[in-house]
Amino acid sequence: MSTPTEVAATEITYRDAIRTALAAELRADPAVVFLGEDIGGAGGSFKTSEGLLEEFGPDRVIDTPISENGFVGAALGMAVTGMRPVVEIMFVDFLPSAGDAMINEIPKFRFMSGGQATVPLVIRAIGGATGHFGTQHSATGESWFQQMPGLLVATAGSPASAYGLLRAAIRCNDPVLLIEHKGMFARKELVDLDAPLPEVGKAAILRSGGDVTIVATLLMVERALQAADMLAAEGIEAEVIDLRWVAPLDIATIRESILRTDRLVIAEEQVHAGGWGATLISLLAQEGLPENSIPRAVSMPNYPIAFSPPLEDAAVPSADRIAEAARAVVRE
Amino acid sequence: MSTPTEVAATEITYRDAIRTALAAELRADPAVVFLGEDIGGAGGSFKTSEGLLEEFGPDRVIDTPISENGFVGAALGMAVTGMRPVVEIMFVDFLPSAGDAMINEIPKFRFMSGGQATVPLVIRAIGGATGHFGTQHSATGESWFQQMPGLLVATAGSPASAYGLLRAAIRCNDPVLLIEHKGMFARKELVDLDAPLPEVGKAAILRSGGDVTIVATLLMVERALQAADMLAAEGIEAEVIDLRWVAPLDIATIRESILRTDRLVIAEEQVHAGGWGATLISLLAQEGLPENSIPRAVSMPNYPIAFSPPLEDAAVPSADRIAEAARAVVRE
Amino acid sequence: MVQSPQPGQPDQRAWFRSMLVIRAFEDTVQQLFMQGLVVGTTHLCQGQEAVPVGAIGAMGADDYLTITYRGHGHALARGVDPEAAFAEMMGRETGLCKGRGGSMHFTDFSRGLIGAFAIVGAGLPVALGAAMSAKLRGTKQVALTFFGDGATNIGSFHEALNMASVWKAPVVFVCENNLYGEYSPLRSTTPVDDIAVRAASYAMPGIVVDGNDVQAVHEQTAAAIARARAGEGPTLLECKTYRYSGHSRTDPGKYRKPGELDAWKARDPIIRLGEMLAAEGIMSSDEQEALRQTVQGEIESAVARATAAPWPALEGIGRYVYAD
Amino acid sequence: MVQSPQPGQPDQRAWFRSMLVIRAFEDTVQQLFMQGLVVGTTHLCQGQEAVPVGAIGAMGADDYLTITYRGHGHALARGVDPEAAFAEMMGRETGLCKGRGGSMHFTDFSRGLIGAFAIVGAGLPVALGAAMSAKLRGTKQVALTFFGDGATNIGSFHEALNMASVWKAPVVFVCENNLYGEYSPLRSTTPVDDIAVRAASYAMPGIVVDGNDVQAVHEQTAAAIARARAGEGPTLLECKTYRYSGHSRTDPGKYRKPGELDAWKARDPIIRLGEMLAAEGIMSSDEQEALRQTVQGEIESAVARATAAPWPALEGIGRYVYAD
Ligand SMILES: Cc1ncc(C[n+]2csc(CCOP(=O)(O)OP(=O)(O)O)c2C)c(N)n1
Ligand SMILES: Cc1ncc(C[n+]2csc(CCOP(=O)(O)OP(=O)(O)O)c2C)c(N)n1
Ligand SMILES: [Mg+2]
Ligand SMILES: [Mg+2]
Repeated sequence: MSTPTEVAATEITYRDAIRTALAAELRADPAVVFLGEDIGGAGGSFKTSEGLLEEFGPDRVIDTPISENGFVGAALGMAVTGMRPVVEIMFVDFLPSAGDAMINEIPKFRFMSGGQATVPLVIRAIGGATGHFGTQHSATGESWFQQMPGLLVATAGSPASAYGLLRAAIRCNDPVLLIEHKGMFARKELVDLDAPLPEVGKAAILRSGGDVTIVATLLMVERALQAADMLAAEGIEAEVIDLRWVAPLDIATIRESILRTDRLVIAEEQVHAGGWGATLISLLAQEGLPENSIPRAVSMPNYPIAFSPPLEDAAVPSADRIAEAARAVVRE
Repeated sequence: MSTPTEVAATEITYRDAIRTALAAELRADPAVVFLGEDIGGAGGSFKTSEGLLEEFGPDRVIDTPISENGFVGAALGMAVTGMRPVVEIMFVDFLPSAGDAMINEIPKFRFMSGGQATVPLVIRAIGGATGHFGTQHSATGESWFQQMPGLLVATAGSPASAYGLLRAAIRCNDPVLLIEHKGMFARKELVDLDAPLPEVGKAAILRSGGDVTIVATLLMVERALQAADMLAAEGIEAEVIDLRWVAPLDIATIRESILRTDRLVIAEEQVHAGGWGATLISLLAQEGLPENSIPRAVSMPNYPIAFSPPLEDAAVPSADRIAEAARAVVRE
Repeated sequence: MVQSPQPGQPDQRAWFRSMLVIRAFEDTVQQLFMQGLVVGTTHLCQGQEAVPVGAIGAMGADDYLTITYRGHGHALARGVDPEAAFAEMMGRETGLCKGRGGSMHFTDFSRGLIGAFAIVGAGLPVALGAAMSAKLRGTKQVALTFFGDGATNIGSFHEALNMASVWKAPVVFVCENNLYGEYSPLRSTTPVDDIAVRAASYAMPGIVVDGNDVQAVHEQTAAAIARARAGEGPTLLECKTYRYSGHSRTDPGKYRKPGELDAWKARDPIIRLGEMLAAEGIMSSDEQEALRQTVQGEIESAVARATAAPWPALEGIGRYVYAD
Repeated sequence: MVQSPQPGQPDQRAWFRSMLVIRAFEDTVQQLFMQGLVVGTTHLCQGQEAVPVGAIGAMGADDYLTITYRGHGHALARGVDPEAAFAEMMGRETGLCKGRGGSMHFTDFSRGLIGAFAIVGAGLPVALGAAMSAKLRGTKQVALTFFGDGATNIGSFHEALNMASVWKAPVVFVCENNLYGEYSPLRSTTPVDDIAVRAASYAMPGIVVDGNDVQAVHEQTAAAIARARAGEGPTLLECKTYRYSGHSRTDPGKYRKPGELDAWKARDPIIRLGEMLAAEGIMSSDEQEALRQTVQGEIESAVARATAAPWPALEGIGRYVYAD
């Protein structure tokens, strides 16, 4: 552990943050194994595991056939017999191919057995639009498993977040689905590789402000911060929160923030219906929203993601749209 | 069509309502085919298709192997080449086994092709707790597909609803997932078999009242009506709405109701996070809830469904809990 | 009460006892169901006892297994206490899984029984994972996974066998071909008679064995386990057998061909082993009858204790979802 | 512009032209990608042209096919206009799917091309459904479904082939075994060399064909189609071939064994057919060269028109989700 005076912060990309976290955990614990399609020799479709096969060998970095339900199920078998598997799902959109393992097996396993086993298992899935990958390769899927108690869901909204959340997820004794955003692999920031691991289930306040709370995940975090810059120029101080965990939802942090700001904007790269944004607003509404406070969500429109670049660009919430929503709730 | 004086209403069970609707549509349109596991010779695991093989033969009533993703995908292939397939998924919990077909293929098909095809396809899935079927056989799954624009989702809250919605779904040119509740197969009511088909996307007001709106689906409809009886005895008049369609959500009907009652209770046999109840509350909150109106949801607790009968019974919302929530929102 | 046979050591007396326990257990479940003491659904295995007893008898104490909703027999063959099994089916706190799982989810990590799956095919990848875990940890453990003929048509079967072969995983795939998946005869859903032919797609041995012959099941399983333990990879073992009762509680079994049930009852695995034991002087028919009665008594007393056991407390309803 | 060969009628000149179109198209896509005119991802099929051209040439005008993300060649072989194909890859309103689908979703119902699937294995069940639809409607149509070697390890492959056999569906499963799934060599994910052996699990014929020999592909596909049309059920056809470019735009193909690419280029399907055409006096090498240039010109002008085509209007963004 580094002392405060010798901070080990390095500027790394989101991609490297993931690779570095994987390497650190593979090094730290022989029970950790990593499996997925083309992760070994090829270093991963998005090059998030380059060099891992070379360092850890084929017993720890395992290439799989195209058998999502099979290898996610196999990871469950590993997790309950003493290993800590990390599985890569190349695109979030392939999670439904592992639907049974993700929905019926992994989240319910410990419960059904009456607590006989824990399931220390991480599923890393790469999602998100803006890459023009088309209708079947662009989902964030961040809210698909909200109705499956037992499964934790995290989202990596920055390089530091990716690094910390992945390490925390691997050390967690419950199954964690970690969503990474493929539009962010080249993002860079200073990351303290020796910082204490982030707390499971805790949102992060990235910017403080008293006028409006903006809650975001993944790429929307960056856009929310951009919106906050625009708003600041107009005299509106936005508090920007990276939700980080879709399950469990850190309602306490959000509640505390809107008690101060009275205003809530959700920025989400997903359809609003059935998403964490709707859940958050509903939970807060059931507690009683601040008087005259009307929350607002900036979401994906209610249709599939188109390939065509201008259509895709128009569908994904922009910093402008987020700022506009913030202005509207402040004005109300 | 019967004239008003000769109403063809017959008392039938929920199970018979489904069978009768299937038979009617198989009879009406040669393009309709029905496929699923053990639906033919065995008449369905829940006997919802008894006699259909005998009447329509093995070309129209097709037993499938245990291959959920395969036969749901095959139904898609049928739907885009001139047939109107109806697929039975024996337990809602097997929908994840067909995850890819349900999430990536069926809802997006028309869109990805730029509108070249329509997808007239019905997936009937049998769900719901109270039968002590255990953790992997008790989900309602009614909200699992809210984030998949393109797919309509209906829920059958009574025999009449089951009959009407199934027929309407089969005649709809978009894919429809229809959820039936296995705890209701023996329920009986008068059903007018010749009534006009219910409108796609339209909720049904089952009981009018000015004090509180209760929105429910499936088994919760019955329990909401029981709660309304209890409340009436106390002088509280509840309006009970069977939501019927989770997608699209009939926000107009609900909005109109709470403008009159000022109070909203959701009764749902599902975890609240990620469900239609949360979506509904969020959408209404974004429009501005009536002053001092705090909505409340009565939902499944945040853990998997246990087999043990007392644990299962305690988890599924009861009429008492619904009534209690209604009292609370009226009091506030 | 039930002693699990020594690994690898054929112990015909123990097999006989184990099969009697399973038969008595399943017959009793059927009655309890009629009486409303067991609720929900159950899937019984009378007639198939030789498969769990023969195969599981060949396992080592540390080996793993996964089973299905039709798994009471396997759990008992592995040494699970019938009282804990009954209590689980009745949803009691003293049940194997504290009543949370029920009939379809008998799980006992203390015996390597790492899961019972109610989703067809779901146990195969999990067993593969356990086998790979053993291989990676270098423990020489082997995993067995039991499933039906119908399960060989779902994608997970294919994915698991393929990966197991590529990885040379120490896993044995035990298919209990009882000729039906629910109410559908094998050939209405499967274009081959012998499931074992499917092994060729995965370049692994596929072996057909008489699933009503406990000795044969034992020998073939022992051989497959030995191969797996030696690092030679997986085997697909198809045990031909038959279930006497319907698919689940509500099924009268009308889809059966006339005479089929009787023909299979004539090959009953318990009677066959009993005749052999008597003929070879290992256990007389009087001894067998006495044992049957002892077992029956044990089962009855297990039921009585399970029936008297407490329900889970409502306060505990949210437990076991997340690690403590 | 491209004429689809007459069904069942081997037309070697048309095959040659069609292969040239595909090659020129794919080479151009690669360039456009470098120039940023095509964005997202693409999966090219240079080297594999004989499979789509030979197989699709054996189809009738009303027959169905499903393809994959690596499906440009199949769409062109089926007669799709290169301009509409380019426009689709550029996301233009004039694209085959109005720009909504992109490179991975070439779909053309007017030609029976009922879907291109970006999820591995997803097209097989859909083609099976179309085949069953034809069978139930009594139309005598057949469905072809194209997929890769890697796709044979996912559950949908298994489920689709099994059902197709049980139902005797008029479907032909065409596996393009190009030895790699993305960056993984076949044998690192699949324990057999010949995918065709997997047909035995489904009691259907499994046939290996030289996928770089357009004539051979054509003949075997024609035979499989004839069997399907005659009600004799499905066939698994394995075409051995090789892709010259990487898996997708970003892949330099470093995983290849040294010399492998060159060895396959020596068996190039276009060169082979060209040599045969010249040798048999059907088309001289001068004629071939002239044709190549004509085709190149056509492709260039198609690109020019596609590049000039309008983007979809933002007002239309919500269209085509629900039936009108
Ligand atoms: C994915 C899935 N589909 C369907 C079912 C319903 N179901 C339960 S058992 C069964 C038949 C299984 O047959 P088989 O594998 O032969 O096992 P058996 O019951 O004969 O032991 C079916 C269809 C299920 N549990 N899971
Ligand atoms: C279910 C699923 N898993 C993974 C992928 C990512 N992926 C796209 S193509 C591919 C390789 C497919 O190999 P193969 O079937 O041999 O076809 P080829 O690309 O060689 O034509 C993979 C793994 C996917 N699209 N779908
Ligand atoms: Mg069976
Ligand atoms: Mg390939």
